[in-house]
Amino acid sequence: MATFSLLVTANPHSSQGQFSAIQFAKTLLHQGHVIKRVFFYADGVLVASRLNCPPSDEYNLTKTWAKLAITHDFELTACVTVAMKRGIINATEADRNALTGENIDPAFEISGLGQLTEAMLESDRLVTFG
Amino acid sequence: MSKSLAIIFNKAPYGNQSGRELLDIALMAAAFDMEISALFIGDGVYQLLTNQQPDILHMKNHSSTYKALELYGIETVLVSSEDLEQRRLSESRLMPVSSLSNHKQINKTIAESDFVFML
Amino acid sequence: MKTLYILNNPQLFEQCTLAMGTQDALLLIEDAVVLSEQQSSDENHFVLEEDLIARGLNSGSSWNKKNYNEFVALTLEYNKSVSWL
Amino acid sequence: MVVRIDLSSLPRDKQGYLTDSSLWNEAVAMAISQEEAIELTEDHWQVINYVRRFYEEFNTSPSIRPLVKYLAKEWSKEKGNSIYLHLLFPDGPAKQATKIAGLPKPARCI
Repeated sequence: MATFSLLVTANPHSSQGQFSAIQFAKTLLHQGHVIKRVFFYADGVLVASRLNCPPSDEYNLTKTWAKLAITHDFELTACVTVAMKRGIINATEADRNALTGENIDPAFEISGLGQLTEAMLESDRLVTFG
Repeated sequence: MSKSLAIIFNKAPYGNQSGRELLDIALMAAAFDMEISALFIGDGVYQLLTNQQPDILHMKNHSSTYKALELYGIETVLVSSEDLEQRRLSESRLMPVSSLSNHKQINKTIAESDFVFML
Repeated sequence: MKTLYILNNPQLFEQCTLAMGTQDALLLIEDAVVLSEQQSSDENHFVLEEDLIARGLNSGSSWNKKNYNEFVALTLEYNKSVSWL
Repeated sequence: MVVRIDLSSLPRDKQGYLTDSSLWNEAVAMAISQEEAIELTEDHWQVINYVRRFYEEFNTSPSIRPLVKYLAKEWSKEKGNSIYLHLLFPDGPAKQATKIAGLPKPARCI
Protein backbone atom coordinates (compact mmCIF):
# COMPACT_ATOMS: atom_id res chain seq x y z
CA MET A 1 0.00 0.00 0.00
CA ALA A 2 1.39 3.39 -1.02
CA THR A 3 0.44 6.96 -0.18
CA PHE A 4 -0.18 9.26 -3.14
CA SER A 5 -0.71 12.98 -3.47
CA LEU A 6 -1.86 14.59 -6.69
CA LEU A 7 -1.11 18.02 -8.09
CA VAL A 8 -3.86 19.13 -10.46
CA THR A 9 -3.24 22.18 -12.63
CA ALA A 10 -5.60 21.38 -15.51
CA ASN A 11 -8.47 23.73 -16.32
CA PRO A 12 -11.67 21.78 -15.59
CA HIS A 13 -13.56 23.55 -18.38
CA SER A 14 -11.09 23.34 -21.24
CA SER A 15 -8.92 20.27 -20.85
CA GLN A 16 -9.01 16.60 -19.94
CA GLY A 17 -6.60 16.72 -17.00
CA GLN A 18 -9.19 16.79 -14.23
CA PHE A 19 -10.93 13.76 -15.71
CA SER A 20 -7.60 11.95 -15.91
CA ALA A 21 -6.79 12.88 -12.32
CA ILE A 22 -10.13 11.55 -11.07
CA GLN A 23 -9.72 8.33 -13.03
CA PHE A 24 -6.22 7.92 -11.62
CA ALA A 25 -7.43 8.63 -8.09
CA LYS A 26 -10.31 6.14 -8.35
CA THR A 27 -7.99 3.46 -9.72
CA LEU A 28 -5.35 3.80 -7.05
CA LEU A 29 -7.95 3.82 -4.28
CA HIS A 30 -9.53 0.72 -5.80
CA GLN A 31 -6.12 -0.96 -5.64
CA GLY A 32 -5.98 -0.30 -1.91
CA HIS A 33 -3.58 2.64 -1.96
CA VAL A 34 -4.38 5.88 -0.17
CA ILE A 35 -4.43 9.55 -1.07
CA LYS A 36 -3.13 12.13 1.37
CA ARG A 37 -4.08 15.26 -0.50
CA VAL A 38 -5.09 16.55 -3.90
CA PHE A 39 -3.59 20.00 -4.36
CA PHE A 40 -5.08 22.32 -6.97
CA TYR A 41 -2.93 24.99 -8.56
CA ALA A 42 -3.11 27.31 -11.60
CA ASP A 43 -6.40 26.81 -13.51
CA GLY A 44 -6.93 23.60 -11.56
CA VAL A 45 -8.43 25.62 -8.69
CA LEU A 46 -11.47 26.48 -10.83
CA VAL A 47 -12.92 23.07 -10.01
CA ALA A 48 -13.35 24.14 -6.37
CA SER A 49 -16.27 26.47 -7.10
CA ARG A 50 -19.57 25.15 -5.81
CA LEU A 51 -21.22 27.30 -8.49
CA ASN A 52 -19.83 25.16 -11.33
CA CYS A 53 -22.97 24.09 -13.08
CA PRO A 54 -22.42 21.72 -16.01
CA PRO A 55 -25.42 20.50 -18.05
CA SER A 56 -27.22 17.61 -16.37
CA ASP A 57 -25.91 15.05 -18.87
CA GLU A 58 -22.28 15.95 -18.17
CA TYR A 59 -19.97 14.81 -15.40
CA ASN A 60 -19.84 17.17 -12.42
CA LEU A 61 -16.13 17.29 -11.58
CA THR A 62 -16.58 19.37 -8.42
CA LYS A 63 -19.13 16.97 -6.92
CA THR A 64 -17.11 13.93 -8.00
CA TRP A 65 -13.98 15.19 -6.24
CA ALA A 66 -16.06 16.09 -3.18
CA LYS A 67 -17.67 12.67 -2.95
CA LEU A 68 -14.38 10.86 -3.49
CA ALA A 69 -12.61 12.93 -0.83
CA ILE A 70 -15.34 12.44 1.74
CA THR A 71 -15.66 8.70 1.10
CA HIS A 72 -11.91 8.09 1.24
CA ASP A 73 -10.99 10.74 3.77
CA PHE A 74 -8.43 12.83 1.93
CA GLU A 75 -7.98 16.57 1.53
CA LEU A 76 -8.85 18.77 -1.43
CA THR A 77 -6.72 21.91 -1.18
CA ALA A 78 -6.75 24.90 -3.51
CA CYS A 79 -3.80 27.30 -3.47
CA VAL A 80 -4.92 30.56 -1.93
CA THR A 81 -2.92 32.94 -4.14
CA VAL A 82 -4.11 31.60 -7.48
CA ALA A 83 -7.61 30.81 -6.19
CA MET A 84 -8.24 34.38 -5.04
CA LYS A 85 -7.09 35.72 -8.41
CA ARG A 86 -9.60 33.48 -10.15
CA GLY A 87 -12.48 34.33 -7.85
CA ILE A 88 -12.49 31.13 -5.81
CA ILE A 89 -13.18 32.44 -2.32
CA ASN A 90 -14.01 31.00 1.10
CA ALA A 91 -15.78 32.83 3.91
CA THR A 92 -12.57 33.89 5.67
CA GLU A 93 -11.04 35.37 2.53
CA ALA A 94 -14.32 37.01 1.55
CA ASP A 95 -14.41 38.73 4.92
CA ARG A 96 -10.73 39.67 4.83
CA ASN A 97 -11.05 41.22 1.38
CA ALA A 98 -14.47 42.82 1.80
CA LEU A 99 -16.10 40.64 -0.86
CA THR A 100 -19.82 39.95 -0.88
CA GLY A 101 -19.79 36.18 -0.84
CA GLU A 102 -17.93 32.90 -0.84
CA ASN A 103 -18.24 30.23 -3.50
CA ILE A 104 -15.96 27.38 -2.49
CA ASP A 105 -17.44 23.91 -2.36
CA PRO A 106 -17.49 22.80 1.31
CA ALA A 107 -15.43 19.70 0.53
CA PHE A 108 -12.52 21.89 -0.59
CA GLU A 109 -10.29 24.12 1.48
CA ILE A 110 -8.16 27.09 0.55
CA SER A 111 -4.62 27.10 1.82
CA GLY A 112 -1.05 27.93 0.93
CA LEU A 113 1.64 26.20 -1.09
CA GLY A 114 3.02 24.86 2.18
CA GLN A 115 0.29 22.22 1.90
CA LEU A 116 1.76 21.11 -1.42
CA THR A 117 5.25 20.94 0.05
CA GLU A 118 3.95 18.93 2.98
CA ALA A 119 2.08 16.57 0.65
CA MET A 120 5.26 16.04 -1.36
CA LEU A 121 7.29 15.21 1.72
CA GLU A 122 4.71 12.93 3.29
CA SER A 123 3.64 10.89 0.27
CA ASP A 124 5.39 8.06 -1.55
CA ARG A 125 4.40 9.47 -4.92
CA LEU A 126 3.26 12.80 -6.31
CA VAL A 127 1.61 12.71 -9.73
CA THR A 128 0.75 15.89 -11.66
CA PHE A 129 -2.21 16.33 -13.99
CA GLY A 130 -2.01 19.47 -16.09
CA MET B 1 17.96 14.97 4.17
CA SER B 2 16.18 17.73 2.34
CA LYS B 3 14.30 16.89 -0.84
CA SER B 4 15.05 18.47 -4.17
CA LEU B 5 12.70 20.09 -6.63
CA ALA B 6 13.39 20.98 -10.26
CA ILE B 7 11.16 23.57 -11.90
CA ILE B 8 11.22 23.57 -15.69
CA PHE B 9 10.30 26.71 -17.61
CA ASN B 10 9.56 25.81 -21.25
CA LYS B 11 7.09 28.49 -22.36
CA ALA B 12 7.52 32.08 -23.49
CA PRO B 13 6.13 34.75 -21.15
CA TYR B 14 2.84 36.69 -21.20
CA GLY B 15 0.79 34.58 -23.63
CA ASN B 16 0.14 32.37 -20.63
CA GLN B 17 0.68 32.48 -16.88
CA SER B 18 3.01 29.47 -16.78
CA GLY B 19 6.23 31.37 -16.01
CA ARG B 20 4.62 33.59 -13.44
CA GLU B 21 2.95 30.74 -11.57
CA LEU B 22 5.99 28.48 -11.67
CA LEU B 23 8.03 31.34 -10.26
CA ASP B 24 5.52 31.64 -7.39
CA ILE B 25 5.96 27.93 -6.66
CA ALA B 26 9.72 28.32 -6.70
CA LEU B 27 9.74 31.27 -4.28
CA MET B 28 7.32 29.68 -1.88
CA ALA B 29 8.89 26.21 -1.90
CA ALA B 30 12.16 27.98 -1.09
CA ALA B 31 10.71 28.84 2.31
CA PHE B 32 10.46 25.13 3.10
CA ASP B 33 14.12 24.21 2.88
CA MET B 34 13.90 22.32 -0.37
CA GLU B 35 16.84 22.30 -2.69
CA ILE B 36 15.42 23.99 -5.76
CA SER B 37 16.71 24.32 -9.30
CA ALA B 38 15.16 26.46 -12.02
CA LEU B 39 15.72 25.16 -15.55
CA PHE B 40 15.04 27.18 -18.70
CA ILE B 41 14.61 25.18 -21.90
CA GLY B 42 12.76 25.52 -25.21
CA ASP B 43 10.80 28.77 -25.45
CA GLY B 44 11.27 29.10 -21.68
CA VAL B 45 14.58 30.83 -22.44
CA TYR B 46 12.53 33.89 -23.51
CA GLN B 47 11.51 34.30 -19.84
CA LEU B 48 15.02 35.56 -19.13
CA LEU B 49 15.30 38.33 -21.75
CA THR B 50 16.19 41.78 -20.51
CA ASN B 51 14.03 44.80 -21.31
CA GLN B 52 10.67 43.09 -20.99
CA GLN B 53 7.91 45.72 -20.74
CA PRO B 54 4.58 43.95 -20.32
CA ASP B 55 3.51 47.00 -18.30
CA ILE B 56 2.51 48.69 -21.54
CA LEU B 57 -0.21 46.02 -21.79
CA HIS B 58 -1.09 46.36 -18.10
CA MET B 59 0.44 42.97 -17.36
CA LYS B 60 2.66 42.48 -14.36
CA ASN B 61 6.35 42.21 -15.17
CA HIS B 62 7.45 39.07 -13.38
CA SER B 63 10.80 38.97 -15.18
CA SER B 64 12.55 41.17 -12.60
CA THR B 65 11.56 38.65 -9.94
CA TYR B 66 13.92 36.10 -11.55
CA LYS B 67 16.73 38.37 -10.33
CA ALA B 68 15.66 37.57 -6.76
CA LEU B 69 16.01 33.77 -7.14
CA GLU B 70 19.41 33.85 -5.47
CA LEU B 71 18.08 35.83 -2.50
CA TYR B 72 15.42 33.16 -2.08
CA GLY B 73 18.20 30.56 -1.85
CA ILE B 74 17.71 29.17 -5.36
CA GLU B 75 21.23 28.97 -6.67
CA THR B 76 20.95 26.44 -9.48
CA VAL B 77 19.51 28.40 -12.39
CA LEU B 78 20.40 26.83 -15.71
CA VAL B 79 19.60 27.88 -19.27
CA SER B 80 20.06 25.60 -22.25
CA SER B 81 22.74 26.82 -24.65
CA GLU B 82 21.39 24.61 -27.45
CA ASP B 83 17.94 26.16 -27.13
CA LEU B 84 19.40 29.68 -27.06
CA GLU B 85 21.38 28.96 -30.18
CA GLN B 86 18.42 27.43 -31.97
CA ARG B 87 16.53 30.67 -31.28
CA ARG B 88 19.48 32.81 -32.34
CA LEU B 89 19.70 34.37 -28.90
CA SER B 90 23.01 35.35 -27.41
CA GLU B 91 23.56 35.14 -23.66
CA SER B 92 24.14 38.90 -23.62
CA ARG B 93 20.41 39.44 -24.18
CA LEU B 94 19.56 37.60 -20.96
CA MET B 95 19.40 38.95 -17.45
CA PRO B 96 22.48 37.87 -15.51
CA VAL B 97 20.63 35.36 -13.34
CA SER B 98 21.32 32.02 -15.01
CA SER B 99 24.34 29.90 -15.84
CA LEU B 100 24.79 28.75 -19.39
CA SER B 101 24.32 25.00 -19.44
CA ASN B 102 23.45 22.25 -21.90
CA HIS B 103 20.86 19.51 -22.37
CA LYS B 104 23.12 16.91 -20.83
CA GLN B 105 23.60 18.84 -17.58
CA ILE B 106 19.95 19.90 -17.45
CA ASN B 107 18.79 16.31 -17.98
CA LYS B 108 21.08 15.21 -15.17
CA THR B 109 19.51 17.79 -12.85
CA ILE B 110 16.02 16.58 -13.79
CA ALA B 111 17.02 12.95 -13.28
CA GLU B 112 18.50 13.62 -9.84
CA SER B 113 15.63 15.75 -8.48
CA ASP B 114 13.05 14.16 -6.20
CA PHE B 115 10.23 16.20 -7.75
CA VAL B 116 9.83 17.99 -11.06
CA PHE B 117 7.21 20.63 -11.86
CA MET B 118 6.13 22.11 -15.16
CA LEU B 119 3.08 24.21 -15.99
CA MET C 1 16.50 7.96 -10.46
CA LYS C 2 14.23 5.99 -12.81
CA THR C 3 11.64 8.44 -14.06
CA LEU C 4 8.25 7.96 -15.68
CA TYR C 5 7.55 10.75 -18.14
CA ILE C 6 3.85 11.42 -18.69
CA LEU C 7 3.09 13.35 -21.88
CA ASN C 8 -0.31 14.77 -22.80
CA ASN C 9 0.65 17.30 -25.46
CA PRO C 10 1.69 15.81 -28.83
CA GLN C 11 3.61 18.98 -29.72
CA LEU C 12 6.06 18.46 -26.88
CA PHE C 13 7.09 14.91 -27.88
CA GLU C 14 10.53 15.89 -29.07
CA GLN C 15 11.32 18.12 -26.10
CA CYS C 16 10.12 15.47 -23.66
CA THR C 17 12.01 12.55 -25.18
CA LEU C 18 15.14 14.69 -25.35
CA ALA C 19 15.03 14.93 -21.55
CA MET C 20 14.72 11.19 -21.05
CA GLY C 21 17.52 8.89 -20.00
CA THR C 22 17.98 5.26 -20.96
CA GLN C 23 16.33 3.85 -17.83
CA ASP C 24 13.31 6.17 -18.08
CA ALA C 25 9.89 5.42 -19.56
CA LEU C 26 7.33 7.44 -21.49
CA LEU C 27 3.56 7.15 -21.12
CA LEU C 28 1.37 8.95 -23.65
CA ILE C 29 -1.97 10.11 -22.27
CA GLU C 30 -4.84 12.36 -23.41
CA ASP C 31 -4.21 14.05 -26.79
CA ALA C 32 -0.66 12.73 -26.97
CA VAL C 33 -1.95 9.18 -27.61
CA VAL C 34 -2.26 10.12 -31.30
CA LEU C 35 1.53 9.91 -31.44
CA SER C 36 1.33 6.16 -31.03
CA GLU C 37 0.05 5.99 -34.61
CA GLN C 38 2.75 8.34 -35.90
CA GLN C 39 5.92 7.51 -34.04
CA SER C 40 7.75 4.23 -33.76
CA SER C 41 7.98 2.93 -30.22
CA ASP C 42 10.62 1.22 -28.21
CA GLU C 43 10.36 -0.99 -25.15
CA ASN C 44 10.12 1.93 -22.73
CA HIS C 45 7.27 3.59 -24.63
CA PHE C 46 3.71 3.13 -23.41
CA VAL C 47 0.32 4.53 -24.32
CA LEU C 48 -2.76 4.82 -22.11
CA GLU C 49 -5.38 2.41 -23.43
CA GLU C 50 -8.48 4.22 -22.15
CA ASP C 51 -7.39 7.41 -23.93
CA LEU C 52 -6.91 5.46 -27.17
CA ILE C 53 -10.33 3.83 -26.87
CA ALA C 54 -11.93 7.22 -26.13
CA ARG C 55 -10.54 8.50 -29.43
CA GLY C 56 -11.29 5.45 -31.57
CA LEU C 57 -7.59 4.77 -31.97
CA ASN C 58 -7.28 1.49 -30.13
CA SER C 59 -6.84 -0.76 -33.17
CA GLY C 60 -4.26 1.33 -35.02
CA SER C 61 -1.60 1.70 -32.36
CA SER C 62 1.37 -0.62 -32.25
CA TRP C 63 2.63 0.80 -28.96
CA ASN C 64 2.64 -1.15 -25.71
CA LYS C 65 -0.74 -0.39 -24.10
CA LYS C 66 -1.25 0.25 -20.42
CA ASN C 67 -4.63 0.66 -18.76
CA TYR C 68 -5.29 2.84 -15.70
CA ASN C 69 -4.48 -0.05 -13.34
CA GLU C 70 -1.10 -0.39 -15.00
CA PHE C 71 -0.67 3.43 -15.07
CA VAL C 72 -0.85 3.44 -11.26
CA ALA C 73 1.57 0.50 -11.12
CA LEU C 74 4.00 2.33 -13.41
CA THR C 75 4.09 5.37 -11.13
CA LEU C 76 5.13 3.03 -8.31
CA GLU C 77 7.60 1.05 -10.38
CA TYR C 78 9.51 4.23 -11.27
CA ASN C 79 11.09 6.45 -8.58
CA LYS C 80 9.18 9.53 -9.68
CA SER C 81 6.95 10.82 -12.41
CA VAL C 82 7.35 13.97 -14.49
CA SER C 83 4.27 15.30 -16.23
CA TRP C 84 5.74 17.05 -19.25
CA LEU C 85 3.50 20.06 -19.84
CA MET D 1 7.16 68.94 10.58
CA VAL D 2 5.14 66.36 8.71
CA VAL D 3 1.54 66.97 7.79
CA ARG D 4 -0.85 64.55 9.48
CA ILE D 5 -2.61 62.29 7.05
CA ASP D 6 -6.18 61.10 7.29
CA LEU D 7 -5.77 57.40 6.49
CA SER D 8 -9.46 56.93 5.84
CA SER D 9 -9.10 59.06 2.72
CA LEU D 10 -6.62 56.57 1.19
CA PRO D 11 -7.60 53.43 -0.74
CA ARG D 12 -6.55 50.48 1.41
CA ASP D 13 -7.53 46.84 1.68
CA LYS D 14 -9.18 45.44 4.74
CA GLN D 15 -5.86 44.61 6.36
CA GLY D 16 -4.59 48.14 5.89
CA TYR D 17 -2.32 47.72 2.86
CA LEU D 18 -2.37 50.58 0.37
CA THR D 19 -4.04 49.41 -2.83
CA ASP D 20 -2.18 52.02 -4.87
CA SER D 21 1.46 52.22 -3.85
CA SER D 22 1.99 55.41 -5.88
CA LEU D 23 0.04 57.29 -3.20
CA TRP D 24 2.69 56.48 -0.62
CA ASN D 25 4.84 59.13 0.98
CA GLU D 26 6.57 59.55 4.32
CA ALA D 27 3.52 61.02 5.96
CA VAL D 28 1.49 57.97 4.92
CA ALA D 29 4.18 55.73 6.39
CA MET D 30 4.01 57.66 9.69
CA ALA D 31 0.24 57.33 9.83
CA ILE D 32 0.24 53.58 9.08
CA SER D 33 3.01 52.95 11.60
CA GLN D 34 0.98 54.73 14.26
CA GLU D 35 -1.86 52.32 13.55
CA GLU D 36 0.63 49.46 13.92
CA ALA D 37 1.81 50.97 17.24
CA ILE D 38 5.35 51.43 15.95
CA GLU D 39 7.28 54.59 16.58
CA LEU D 40 9.46 55.07 13.52
CA THR D 41 13.14 55.56 14.25
CA GLU D 42 16.04 56.04 11.86
CA ASP D 43 16.52 52.24 11.92
CA HIS D 44 12.92 51.65 10.85
CA TRP D 45 13.25 54.12 8.02
CA GLN D 46 16.32 52.40 6.70
CA VAL D 47 14.53 49.05 6.57
CA ILE D 48 11.47 50.63 4.97
CA ASN D 49 13.61 52.23 2.29
CA TYR D 50 15.34 48.93 1.57
CA VAL D 51 11.99 47.14 1.38
CA ARG D 52 10.86 49.69 -1.19
CA ARG D 53 14.10 49.21 -3.09
CA PHE D 54 13.60 45.45 -3.02
CA TYR D 55 10.16 45.90 -4.54
CA GLU D 56 11.45 48.29 -7.17
CA GLU D 57 14.25 45.94 -8.14
CA PHE D 58 12.37 42.62 -8.12
CA ASN D 59 8.74 43.68 -8.59
CA THR D 60 7.57 41.58 -5.67
CA SER D 61 7.12 42.14 -1.93
CA PRO D 62 9.81 40.27 -0.02
CA SER D 63 9.13 37.50 2.44
CA ILE D 64 11.38 37.38 5.48
CA ARG D 65 14.25 35.20 4.22
CA PRO D 66 15.11 37.08 1.03
CA LEU D 67 14.64 40.35 2.89
CA VAL D 68 17.23 39.34 5.47
CA LYS D 69 19.64 38.25 2.74
CA TYR D 70 19.06 41.45 0.78
CA LEU D 71 19.72 43.64 3.82
CA ALA D 72 22.84 41.69 4.72
CA LYS D 73 24.14 42.15 1.20
CA GLU D 74 23.09 45.73 0.48
CA TRP D 75 23.28 47.28 3.92
CA SER D 76 25.07 45.60 6.80
CA LYS D 77 25.66 42.14 8.22
CA GLU D 78 24.72 43.26 11.76
CA LYS D 79 21.32 44.51 10.67
CA GLY D 80 20.59 41.89 8.06
CA ASN D 81 19.26 39.31 10.50
CA SER D 82 15.78 38.32 11.50
CA ILE D 83 16.18 39.05 15.23
CA TYR D 84 17.04 42.66 14.52
CA LEU D 85 14.10 42.95 12.13
CA HIS D 86 11.69 41.37 14.60
CA LEU D 87 12.74 43.88 17.24
CA LEU D 88 11.84 46.70 14.86
CA PHE D 89 8.66 45.09 13.51
CA PRO D 90 7.31 42.78 16.22
CA ASP D 91 4.26 41.57 14.25
CA GLY D 92 6.42 40.18 11.46
CA PRO D 93 8.96 42.24 9.51
CA ALA D 94 7.84 41.24 6.00
CA LYS D 95 4.19 41.87 6.85
CA GLN D 96 4.58 45.13 8.78
CA ALA D 97 7.45 46.69 6.88
CA THR D 98 5.74 46.18 3.51
CA LYS D 99 2.53 47.66 4.92
CA ILE D 100 4.28 50.75 6.23
CA ALA D 101 6.24 50.97 2.96
CA GLY D 102 2.97 51.13 1.04
CA LEU D 103 3.56 47.89 -0.88
CA PRO D 104 1.29 44.93 -1.58
CA LYS D 105 1.32 42.32 1.15
CA PRO D 106 3.74 39.44 0.49
CA ALA D 107 2.06 36.35 -0.97
CA ARG D 108 1.08 34.00 1.82
CA CYS D 109 2.50 30.54 1.85
CA ILE D 110 1.35 28.95 5.08
